[in-house]
Amino acid sequence: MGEPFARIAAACAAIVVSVALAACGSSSSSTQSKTIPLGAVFSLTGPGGVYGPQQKNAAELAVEQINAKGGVDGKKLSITVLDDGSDKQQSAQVTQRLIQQNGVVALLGPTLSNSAVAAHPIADRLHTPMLAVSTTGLHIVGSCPYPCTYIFRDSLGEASAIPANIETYAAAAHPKTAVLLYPNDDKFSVDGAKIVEETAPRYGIKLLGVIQFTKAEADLSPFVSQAVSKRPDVIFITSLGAIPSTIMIDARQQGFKGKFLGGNGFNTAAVAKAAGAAGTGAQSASAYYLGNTFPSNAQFVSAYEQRYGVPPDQFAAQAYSGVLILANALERAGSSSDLANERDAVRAALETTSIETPLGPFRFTSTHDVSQTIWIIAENGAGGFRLVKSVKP
Amino acid sequence: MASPLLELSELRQYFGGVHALDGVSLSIEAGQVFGLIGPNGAGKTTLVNVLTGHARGGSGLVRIAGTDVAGKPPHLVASAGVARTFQGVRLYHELSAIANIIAGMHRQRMHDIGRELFAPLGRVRRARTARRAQALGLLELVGLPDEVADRPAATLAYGQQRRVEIARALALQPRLLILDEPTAGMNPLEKREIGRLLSRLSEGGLTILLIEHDMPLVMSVCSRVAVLDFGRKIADGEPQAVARDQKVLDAYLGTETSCGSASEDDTTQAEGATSSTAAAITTGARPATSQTRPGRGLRASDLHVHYGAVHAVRSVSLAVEEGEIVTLLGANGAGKSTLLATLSGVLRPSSGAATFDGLDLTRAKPARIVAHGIAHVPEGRQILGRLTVRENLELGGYTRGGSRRLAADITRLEERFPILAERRSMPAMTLSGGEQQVLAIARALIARPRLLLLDEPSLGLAPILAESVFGLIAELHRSGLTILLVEQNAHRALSLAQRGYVVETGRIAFSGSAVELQANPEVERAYLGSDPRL
Amino acid sequence: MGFFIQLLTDPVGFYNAHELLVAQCGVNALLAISIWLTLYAGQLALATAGFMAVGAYTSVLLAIHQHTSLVAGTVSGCALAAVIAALIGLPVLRLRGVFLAIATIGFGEALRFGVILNWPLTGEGQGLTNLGANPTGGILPVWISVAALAYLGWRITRTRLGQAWAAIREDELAAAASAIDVRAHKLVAFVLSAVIAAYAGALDAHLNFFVDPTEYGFDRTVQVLVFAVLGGIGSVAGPIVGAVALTALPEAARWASDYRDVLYGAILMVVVVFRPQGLIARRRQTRRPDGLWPRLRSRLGLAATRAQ
Amino acid sequence: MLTGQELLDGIFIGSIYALFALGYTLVFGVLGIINLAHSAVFMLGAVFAYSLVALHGVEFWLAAPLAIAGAGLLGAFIEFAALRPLRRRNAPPIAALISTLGFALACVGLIEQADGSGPLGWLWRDGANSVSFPAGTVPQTTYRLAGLTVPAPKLAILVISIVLWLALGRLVLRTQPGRAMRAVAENPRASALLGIDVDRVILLTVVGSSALAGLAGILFGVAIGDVSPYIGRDQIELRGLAVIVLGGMGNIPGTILGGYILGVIEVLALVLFGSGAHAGISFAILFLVLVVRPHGLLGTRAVERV
Repeated sequence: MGEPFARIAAACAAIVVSVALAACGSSSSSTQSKTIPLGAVFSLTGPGGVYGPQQKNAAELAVEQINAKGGVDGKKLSITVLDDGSDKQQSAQVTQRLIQQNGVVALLGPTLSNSAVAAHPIADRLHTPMLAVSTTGLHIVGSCPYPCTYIFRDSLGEASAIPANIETYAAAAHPKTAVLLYPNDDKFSVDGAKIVEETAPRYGIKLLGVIQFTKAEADLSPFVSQAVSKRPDVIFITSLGAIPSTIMIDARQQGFKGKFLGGNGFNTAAVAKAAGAAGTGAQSASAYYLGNTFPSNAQFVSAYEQRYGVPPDQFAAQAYSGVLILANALERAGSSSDLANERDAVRAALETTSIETPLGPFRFTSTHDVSQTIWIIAENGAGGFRLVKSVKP
Repeated sequence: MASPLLELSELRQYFGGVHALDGVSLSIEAGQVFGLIGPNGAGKTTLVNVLTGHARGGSGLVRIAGTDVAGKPPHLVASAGVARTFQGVRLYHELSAIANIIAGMHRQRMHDIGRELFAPLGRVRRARTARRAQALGLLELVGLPDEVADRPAATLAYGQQRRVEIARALALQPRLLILDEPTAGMNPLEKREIGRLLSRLSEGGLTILLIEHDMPLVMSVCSRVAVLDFGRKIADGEPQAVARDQKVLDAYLGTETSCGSASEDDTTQAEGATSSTAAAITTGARPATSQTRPGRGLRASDLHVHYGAVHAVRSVSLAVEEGEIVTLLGANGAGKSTLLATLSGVLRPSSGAATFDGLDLTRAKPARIVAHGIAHVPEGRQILGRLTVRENLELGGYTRGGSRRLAADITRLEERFPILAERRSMPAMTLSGGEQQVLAIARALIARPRLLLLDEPSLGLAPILAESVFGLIAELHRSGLTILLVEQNAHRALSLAQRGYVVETGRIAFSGSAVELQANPEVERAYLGSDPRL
Repeated sequence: MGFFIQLLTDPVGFYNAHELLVAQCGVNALLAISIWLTLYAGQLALATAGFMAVGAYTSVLLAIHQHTSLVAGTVSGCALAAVIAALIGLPVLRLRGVFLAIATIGFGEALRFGVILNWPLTGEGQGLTNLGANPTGGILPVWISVAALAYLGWRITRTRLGQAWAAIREDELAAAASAIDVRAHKLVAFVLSAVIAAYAGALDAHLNFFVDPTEYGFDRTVQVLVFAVLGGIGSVAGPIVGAVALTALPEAARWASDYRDVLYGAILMVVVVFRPQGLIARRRQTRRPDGLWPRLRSRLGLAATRAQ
Repeated sequence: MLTGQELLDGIFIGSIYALFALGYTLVFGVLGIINLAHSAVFMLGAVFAYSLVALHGVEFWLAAPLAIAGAGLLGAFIEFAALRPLRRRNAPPIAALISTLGFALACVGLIEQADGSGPLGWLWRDGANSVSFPAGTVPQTTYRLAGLTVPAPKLAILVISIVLWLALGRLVLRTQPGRAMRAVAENPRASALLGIDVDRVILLTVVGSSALAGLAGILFGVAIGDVSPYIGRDQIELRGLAVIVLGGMGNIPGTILGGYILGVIEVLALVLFGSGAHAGISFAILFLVLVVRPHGLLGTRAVERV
């Protein structure tokens, strides 16, 4: 064995040179003074890739539209969207890079709650406003374990969505019993579950059982059959990805006749599509309803469909609204020669936001959380949703 | 007199009901070179494993200088000063020769990891150079040049690996050195070097337990010899006395007359052998004859074989006529096995030509070559131990496809070698060394070869087994089979062969008729040495 | 402006923009060293993530409930890891190759699914919030540790202990015949490796405000294993280089945009095929072997050693 | 302690594990390496079948064999790109672990990015999303006998796993190709000298193993109603590994048995210890089994000749 240190150096050099050639191809993100640089941290690869792409599309669409209308007091917006690979470390890293290197005035993202708790502290520490557009977990804004005065959120937290959903259904059908199914190795799902466990009893719904499993379960049938065997009126599913649809299909197969209630995890076309007929009536509270006809939404939907050929979903709408909210704040903050001041000004301006978005009339609460109309929607069994009820804030 | 250095009493070891060791007692005095001989499967290696703690579950007493180490784990036995080598060499392949030896110094090295870790580099470096010097000394002692010191063990020639292993054992600074067939696969010259090494060591006061099949060596270096058979000690005493003991002659040594004739277990193969039965199992219809028919045999001209840096075979040209039996002699690592591997298509030559009966051996895949009538019985037999005996035979006919004639041939071979029928459905690894060699040859015959490449068929076999195998070879040849024989027992090989080649560092050094070669003083001096068995 | 261009032309700007990445490289280097230790002693032990969790949770829990200092928390985390490693090491280290790998994975996952996700104290699936975290404060301690461990790792391979490990890796029976206590030496390697993993876990936990159970799964261990193997396990330099290179790769490969994962996978394949012994491999390991046996093996194409 | 239904569920899951693990164990048995690309082939098998059925309107009964063939081709690619080069360089077995993992990562990454716009639009359009086969792809009838719910697809999986077990067992033990496989597994050098084309045997092994992975993936997709880039990696890989080790590496009956046992253990843990801890318990049991039987349930210690 020779001198490892010498070898480390040598090898590092070798790697640098080799990949540097590759890296030369990398896209330049230097920003000219007459544009206002914005940044976004979305999950375009990894499991979060279920949401990230729509967010990216919508955000870029919003920027184009604003620039087409002449930008923000004469200056064009530019947005740099970086992928965090659904990984919390990367999420924090790219946040830091966007702030320090691209000198962005404000940020959107990240896509996932797990990443947010890593990325947000960085943004706050560097005094840069960061607007969460899809994270619905607890402690994202308001009572964060870290200073989060620069953190805002325009996505509907499970803490408000799930209760609203339960309340609506309780009022309509007076269910007596329920079973809760969730993977216990996923923060999003556990957060949701805790909320259900708190809320359900308040509406006279008795939890006959809480059944946990892991995200890595090959077959959920045993868990579903345990749930079904308890003959509940309602099955709560606080989870996302493939799990809700798989459970729905399985439960119906095993003869479950009751209702599926859930959280934000239901609110993608993908879930509705995968569940198909089995998912008919599965009900959740959403920050967004595609069918709304008020102008701010109608224009957004038509523009989005025209541009990308598919209807936008909740995540697209929230990202799109996020850009509108930032642009509006920038406008009111007015421009400043000094980036730090500009960021502070934007932060201040955000607190007094009040605009029309595809989500409906929008303003922030004192804790920087969303205050908007909640749309209770149910799967229509054909890969889409129908509006059940709208709940004013 | 003081208590013996090593005392074994009533050593027993059972493997699945079989008495591998059935109450063996030995005692070795300090300074002795103690020879342990006996047929393959007699329990010699098992005895060593029990005493060094490598085999668990044995019973009996093992005393080293009075202290009982029976049932102790190997490292404690070693700490008590017992060093050993292994029958199949067990070096640390990725490590250099020198690193192998230094790793062997574990016992004598400073135990304070803290001081080793934080000592100033200067002192550490001095300690390392000291160790290295010591290791180089051991390399020199076992007769290896410094050049090999920094080569990975795996890249050393077989004979060199054995020497490195001995050096590693000596690095333990043992009181008792156990060598398990140290000269297996070595030619007479190398054997004599090992012999000298052993005497030098014992002059240095080291006690040695030597397991060996080479009787001349045992006779020349051992001051006392014990013989095992079927897990029992059948003789123990002065070498000369033991060598004359009738039981030993029957069970192990055999006599000149016993060559290829009947005796217990393994040797039964040779019983009642007649050319016609042999003919039936080898080349079927062809009438048995030992006349050579020129023209249709093996031709190799100007063969070169490289791997990376090493130029293993240099411009070798040889010919084996149909019906001939030709032997390849030469030191370890001279390139003999490499040459055979090239002829059977497993290795590709970098240049040169080789043909057999019209087939270009430098291009054809091994499968094609086997199908064309060349069967290769590799060094160390290479039977498939986890497969049954029967399956080994069936795979011998792989290139023939599953024909009914294949089954017929197997039956014929089983009649010819009853042991194969008896053990038909047992894993081949349960066979003894001699039986494995028979299986290896039988397996090759299933392919209905016209040319048989035999690589050291007597390797690791007790003299009497070796004889019976040589008898079988002679018989196969009589039945009309062409044979290219690589063999370390040069005298025996030349007594079988019609012609021979002597290979030296990849080149053909001498060639000629067996008689010429034996007469050639050059060859005699360089490769044969004097062998009392002729 | 490319990642490396900046690294070379504007190190300060690079550092400001990639502070966290640098810290992460360090943490991963520590983990790689931890798994390298067991590999060097010939054990495919995959409990790294498990012991990482032990260190992380212990230190954070102590910080939350006992308000202990980071140092005290880290030390106790390492101590606990050492105890656990010693306990499971005794029975498990009899296992070889894949069997050892799976048993140790079983331990790690049992710890995660059985204990961490079901014990209110450990915050179950929600994890723990660690108010005392300092995302950017870790770099110095982390990299000083890396340097120290690299030095020790390099020194230890030349000690009696290290050379005994190498011997055991190559052939346990032969090692025992050289008076090497195989079990004891394997256990020492296993425990040390666990302690380093716990140490890295504790440091890492204090770079994040959330201790997130999903961080300590099977795939984390595999990732660390890849660092070590790709870097080369011949010397301590390998795992460090492997960890740094592969941690930086996603950032360096931004140009591949959404196909970074594909590129990552492709690079693994290519590097391993062209440097089977790792980026940092001793010459003689990569040289074509010239013994008849190894040659035949390489010609016939089967690796010598088999996990049995 | 287990109701019939629960036992049945366990056996169903077990047979999925077993199907996946069969191919895994074949490659290990012959090559002595863990092929981490296996999970990717499993996933791609499901994806191929889905794309043929859902995107190209092929009848399932035709799509399935095509997808299996596709998986086999992937196996050939793995052998040529990730395994053979390493053998040629005499690389340690662990190197193959990395190269096959690389292949798996690349595959998952590619499918994940195929959102219909890219070059892979013909194969996959749902990116990281999970989809299920269109209703009516296969008869989804659910038999109810003796109070047990038996979905047809799962029954099929159970039957197929048993059939394959018998068939493969026979192939490996009784046929000449099977003997050749075992010969190569034990001693490639001797095998070559017997005229066995080592490379060809290995190629066939990897291709066959991959075809099995593909089959397992398709059945999983149909029975579980979940096809996504992650089904191999997240849902099956670790358990598949556990199963082949439980069964004693390279041991076919052991693998099937190991599959059933793990499946039943999981359900048992679920029933006895509640849903929260069941995963932890089953891993703990796996750990203990190995401590007690270091070479798996049906595994036999490879005799070490000293």
